[in-house]
Amino acid sequence: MNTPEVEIRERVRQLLDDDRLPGVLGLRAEHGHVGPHVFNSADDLTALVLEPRYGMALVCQAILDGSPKGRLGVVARGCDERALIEMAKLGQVDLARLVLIGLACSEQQARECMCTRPYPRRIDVGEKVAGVAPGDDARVQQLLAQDVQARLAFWQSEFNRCIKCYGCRNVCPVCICDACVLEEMCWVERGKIPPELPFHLIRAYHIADKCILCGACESACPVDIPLTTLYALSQARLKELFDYEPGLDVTQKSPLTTTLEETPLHEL
Amino acid sequence: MEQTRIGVFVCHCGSNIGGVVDVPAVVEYARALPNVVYAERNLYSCSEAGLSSLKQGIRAQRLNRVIVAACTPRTHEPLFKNACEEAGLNRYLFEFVNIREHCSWIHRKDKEQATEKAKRLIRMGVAKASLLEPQEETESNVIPAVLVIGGGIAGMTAALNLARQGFRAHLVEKQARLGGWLPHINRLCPTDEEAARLIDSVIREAQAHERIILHMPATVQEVSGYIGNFHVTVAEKEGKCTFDVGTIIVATGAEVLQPLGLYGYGRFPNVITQLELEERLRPPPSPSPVNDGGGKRWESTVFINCVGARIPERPYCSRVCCMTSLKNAIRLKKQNPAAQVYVLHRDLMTYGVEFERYYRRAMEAGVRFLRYDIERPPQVVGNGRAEAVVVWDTLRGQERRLPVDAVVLNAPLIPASDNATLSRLLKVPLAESGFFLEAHVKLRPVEFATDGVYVCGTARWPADVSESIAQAYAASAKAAIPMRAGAVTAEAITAFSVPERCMGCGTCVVTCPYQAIELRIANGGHVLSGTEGLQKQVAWVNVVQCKGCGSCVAACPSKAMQQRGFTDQQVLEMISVISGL
Amino acid sequence: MSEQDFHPRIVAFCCNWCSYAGADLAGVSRLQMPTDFQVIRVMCSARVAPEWIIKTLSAGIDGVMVLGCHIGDCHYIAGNHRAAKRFALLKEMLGFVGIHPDRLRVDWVSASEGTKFQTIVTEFVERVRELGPTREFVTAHRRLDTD
Amino acid sequence: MMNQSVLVIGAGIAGIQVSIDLAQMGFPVYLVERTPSIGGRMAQLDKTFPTNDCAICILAPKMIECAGHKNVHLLTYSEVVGVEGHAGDLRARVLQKPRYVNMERCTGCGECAAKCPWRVPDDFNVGLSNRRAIYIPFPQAVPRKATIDAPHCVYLQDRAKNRCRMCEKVCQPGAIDWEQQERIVELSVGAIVVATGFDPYDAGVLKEYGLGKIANVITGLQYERLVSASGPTSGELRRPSDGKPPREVAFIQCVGSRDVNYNPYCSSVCCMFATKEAILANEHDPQCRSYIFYTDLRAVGKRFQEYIARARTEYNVTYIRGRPGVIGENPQNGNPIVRYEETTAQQLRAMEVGLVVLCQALLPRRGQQDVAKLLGVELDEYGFVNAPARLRRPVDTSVPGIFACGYCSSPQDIPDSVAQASGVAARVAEMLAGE
Repeated sequence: MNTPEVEIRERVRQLLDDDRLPGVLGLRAEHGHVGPHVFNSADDLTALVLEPRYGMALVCQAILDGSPKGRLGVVARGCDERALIEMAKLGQVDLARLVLIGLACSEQQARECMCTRPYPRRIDVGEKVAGVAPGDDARVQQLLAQDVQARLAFWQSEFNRCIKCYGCRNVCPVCICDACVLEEMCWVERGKIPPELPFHLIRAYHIADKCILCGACESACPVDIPLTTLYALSQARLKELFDYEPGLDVTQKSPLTTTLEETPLHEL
Repeated sequence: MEQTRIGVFVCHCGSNIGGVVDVPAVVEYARALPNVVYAERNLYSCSEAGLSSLKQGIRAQRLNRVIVAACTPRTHEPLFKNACEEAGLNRYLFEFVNIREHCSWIHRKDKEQATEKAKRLIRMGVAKASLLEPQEETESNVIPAVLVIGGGIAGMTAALNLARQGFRAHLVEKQARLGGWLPHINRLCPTDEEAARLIDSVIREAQAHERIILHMPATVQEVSGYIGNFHVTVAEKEGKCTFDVGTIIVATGAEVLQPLGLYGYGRFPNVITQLELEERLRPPPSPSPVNDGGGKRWESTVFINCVGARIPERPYCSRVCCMTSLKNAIRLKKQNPAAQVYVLHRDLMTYGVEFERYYRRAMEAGVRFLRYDIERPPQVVGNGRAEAVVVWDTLRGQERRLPVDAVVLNAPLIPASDNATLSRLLKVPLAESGFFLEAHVKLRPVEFATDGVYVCGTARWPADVSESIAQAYAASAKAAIPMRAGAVTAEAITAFSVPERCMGCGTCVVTCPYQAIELRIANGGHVLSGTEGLQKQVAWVNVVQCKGCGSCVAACPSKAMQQRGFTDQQVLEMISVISGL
Repeated sequence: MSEQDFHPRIVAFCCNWCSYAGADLAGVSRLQMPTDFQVIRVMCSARVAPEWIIKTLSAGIDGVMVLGCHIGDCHYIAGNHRAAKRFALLKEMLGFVGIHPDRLRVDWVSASEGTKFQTIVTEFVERVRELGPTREFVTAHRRLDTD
Repeated sequence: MMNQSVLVIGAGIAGIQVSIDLAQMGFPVYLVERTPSIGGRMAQLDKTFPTNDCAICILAPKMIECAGHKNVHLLTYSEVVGVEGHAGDLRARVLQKPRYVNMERCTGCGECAAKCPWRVPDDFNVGLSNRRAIYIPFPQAVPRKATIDAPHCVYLQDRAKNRCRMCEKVCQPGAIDWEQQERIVELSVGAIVVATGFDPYDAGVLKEYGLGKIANVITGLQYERLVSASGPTSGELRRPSDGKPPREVAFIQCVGSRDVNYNPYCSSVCCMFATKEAILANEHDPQCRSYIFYTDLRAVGKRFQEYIARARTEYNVTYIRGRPGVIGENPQNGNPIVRYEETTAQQLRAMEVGLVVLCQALLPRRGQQDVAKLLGVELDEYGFVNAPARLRRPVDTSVPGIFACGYCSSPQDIPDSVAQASGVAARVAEMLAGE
């Protein structure tokens, strides 16, 4: 049996040669470095790799924005696809211009990421393995078992390491604003490190109905604040309150924008 | 920039405020607040004396923001805003602080704390007032023309009424003739007048009126714009026709359920619908008295009510059918007094004076009534043709077998099949039932939430002729209001977007209950990184449609959306006053 | 500081059409209640940005109320539906980071419910007194900053 | 040229709506209301069917809008006493009753009413509580001004004795004006609108139901006040005899209506308001059961059938087809006992309940005959305004230039009244356009 790499390479070749797609976005290993690359038919596809995991959605957006028309293929994991769907809902990418090569993550990868859905809707390569429900996050459970005082102490000690580098925001595929309230004096005091609670809470609320739990924020955080723990809680609640999950269907509206008739609110 | 000069006027309201709150102390406090250049107290700020003192203060102190600390804005705000305007100050530079209902009246026992609270409230008011900006109420013109969709009795009534008031009325009817259902009806309940006479005279009036433009057969294909300025495209036989109107009235009517498969309809030739009976009863050349076409007089007729209505898949009552049964049952009795005429019904909906009187007339005429239960519905039995109706009589507690020459099925009005299309075109909602959904069931029965679009007649809900006409007039009145004024103005508490901040995510568009926001490619909008000439869309608020709820503002993640008079800055400033104390 | 000496700082966002009118009615009816709250009028409970709540509580205000029209009564068709949903989610998030969810109260008060306004305010002030000042967590946060 | 002003008689929801519409269309409107405040019957209701919207919440903004419109001239505490002329050129005489309160000075603070020692059964609360001789009829009244009820004021009864005058002493703005006199206002208008509304029928006439004899038998309108947050019990459903919340409530439909001995017609709204009241009973106390005794369950409006279905499944409401013959009382606990035939089971039964609500017939307002005589408009045999061309011109009366809307023209619910009222506005505009 072929390795996933080999299978993906074959699929990319098909798209480039048979379907005459001008380019396919994937990861390329070059001189020991791995980074995103748009492969075209002239490229050596053996350089195409799948590891380490790399968020493709923002790269996709940048490429699409850079050329006014034309289609693009992309090797997309579950989180990439969900990110793209959310971005499409928010008018940031045009899904019609993308051809997704669905890559399912392995069990081990899913565990590492605490991923809720380690597979895209259509799997081209790999096998579907079960994800972790957002509420099952061990840290979420542990915190919920504590009282509010203890939770406050925990988050204060975490947030107090924050150096306000905005890394979490910058890598987030669903944080779409150019003008960010976290840089506004009236919402977050300037020149103050660590920033006060609104910095983290406003961001958490802004992505609460969009976060696809890709974990990019936490990976980017230089001081290891467990941001996905905070966001996993809001995803768990979003599911319980509205029976809604971001990133699944581009036609679904966020429950926070609809009436109670359109999306009911379930009591907890 | 002009220096901010705030004046604070604190009202005693006799002893209502003054008896609890230490007003002189509050005035002293207010005088020392940032940007406050003047403070005074009045026995009654709303009295002539109080108002002239306010105006005097504005002029003499060159105030450019005014605060009145008194009672509730819900009743008195217009009064003070008008006074500001009379003194030459933009009315949106006024801020009301409620220290009566929200302070002195509810804290009568603790004068000291009440005084402190009054100070806090005024300080919050001052904080907000410092950030107030003058606003212009936007006015937009209204084209003095209406589009009426539907040429039935409701549509024609509306078009005629508005034409007579001096407006041009475009009447669009999809069929090749006017009149809707009425030309198919024999006589009308409860007056028994001939439907044809009524509808014919209205059709003649509509055709003759110089300000009514008939589009027929024609359908509305495209509508854009908003109250005052709708652009309409109508598809006619000879191609397309476009015109502009200020208002739109939906009078597209309803359809009647075809009861196929119910009670032997379609199986027995002598099981007919009410509408088919109407056709037979209609004068001439319809055969009279009613017979089955073979010449045999109907000696025994059974009407069945609620055919396909008030059942789980169609739970509503169609309001007008009971009366139709009564009317035609009486008619049959008149034509043949010896005939047996039964009406099988559930609840008999003869509401009001006239219909209840009609019900009694039917009983006097010898029409028999039998109450059936939906759990044990009537059975139409026969062989080749209906021979009898077998039914459980709930009031007698026994089964009856009624021999029949004919069975007449009374089926409900159902929503017109093209409602969904029209709903999309006009961006107005349909209710679950499929009829159009008005802005408020109780107090705005003929308006849509979207300004400038109205609904009447059976498009909204089953209604009889006089109800449809009354509603048509009502819709006309609503349409006439902006058209007579020639312009619409919106209170300047509307939302607005700051294009430089907007990412065009559309959250506001989905959230807005009035479809007042759209995404537009706008100059000065957010330009995509790395591209030239390509622009993303940004939110644009149509202030004429915006009602100022602020739902979009709260939903906007970049705070590109703001609300006049309720900006984030203003509210955060008020909050910081309390937190800083 | 004992519970009795503690005068909490509370903000009540009231919508113009129902809850503000209900508060007015409480006044007209001379229903007495604690002085520890300030009403901020907005046109609709849907205008209350969740970020305001976050800001308010982080700024050391001890409790926030958002009062709107009853579901079905909204002057703006369904603004309060949005408010109900936004704050249901926000409450969960507040609790999770250690701000007691009871510090945010969302409720519906009609123009005829002066008594309900009084009851809600009285209960809420009492509850916030029990919870104590938020100042403590705000200053605790700041203290670490200056250490 | 026809006179472009309009006189509207009656300031309930129909009169308010037609006034707002006409005013917004640009016509000067004189709105004459017999009582001290506009608002009419709707102001007395707690909730409205089928959405359970709070009545005053949706009505009060309309009242304020109406009173505040620059084209509307309110004449409250006033009655039309004379009309002459013809369509387009009508002259009306309006009698303004003295309030003994200077409207400019009164701030509506209510101190006078708080101190007035004289108690009078409160019409607004349908006699369930007392108001004072000087009063503001309800908290949201428009205009929010005090009125002295002269027949109940001890000073005005016998000025020579110079008793009380408490209101004058406590009124800080000095608004009490004992010298006020009746005033006649002459109006010239082009059209007149009648919107005088309804009065509930005196259900005491039906002796068998015991209204006035059995404490826990009340009327529908009283029930509205009992469950209203601004009512005499602050919205707690407590029965009159002992103040306890009832566990079972029976609603009797068609009390004095659909009955040739009393009023043969159907009042149109009772099936629905009883359903609403039964739902409210359950909302007040989830244990509470309601029984609605009906003849035909007339639910013909938008979402009405669904409302009834919800009442059945979610709010413990049982519908019983039958008209009770007699209501007795259990002397031990004051419980009414309803005796009835359950017609669908052909059985005679008795049911003991905590409270009985009589949904009595609704009649044209008392005084409608006089108004009709002044205007020369025909009434039908029950006193509703006759519409001779009822199908083609449903809001026209027998007199050109005079129109009618709302309950005074036929039994109807609020949306129908509102639609008719707006319809009248269009008809008036059409007529005054002179085409």
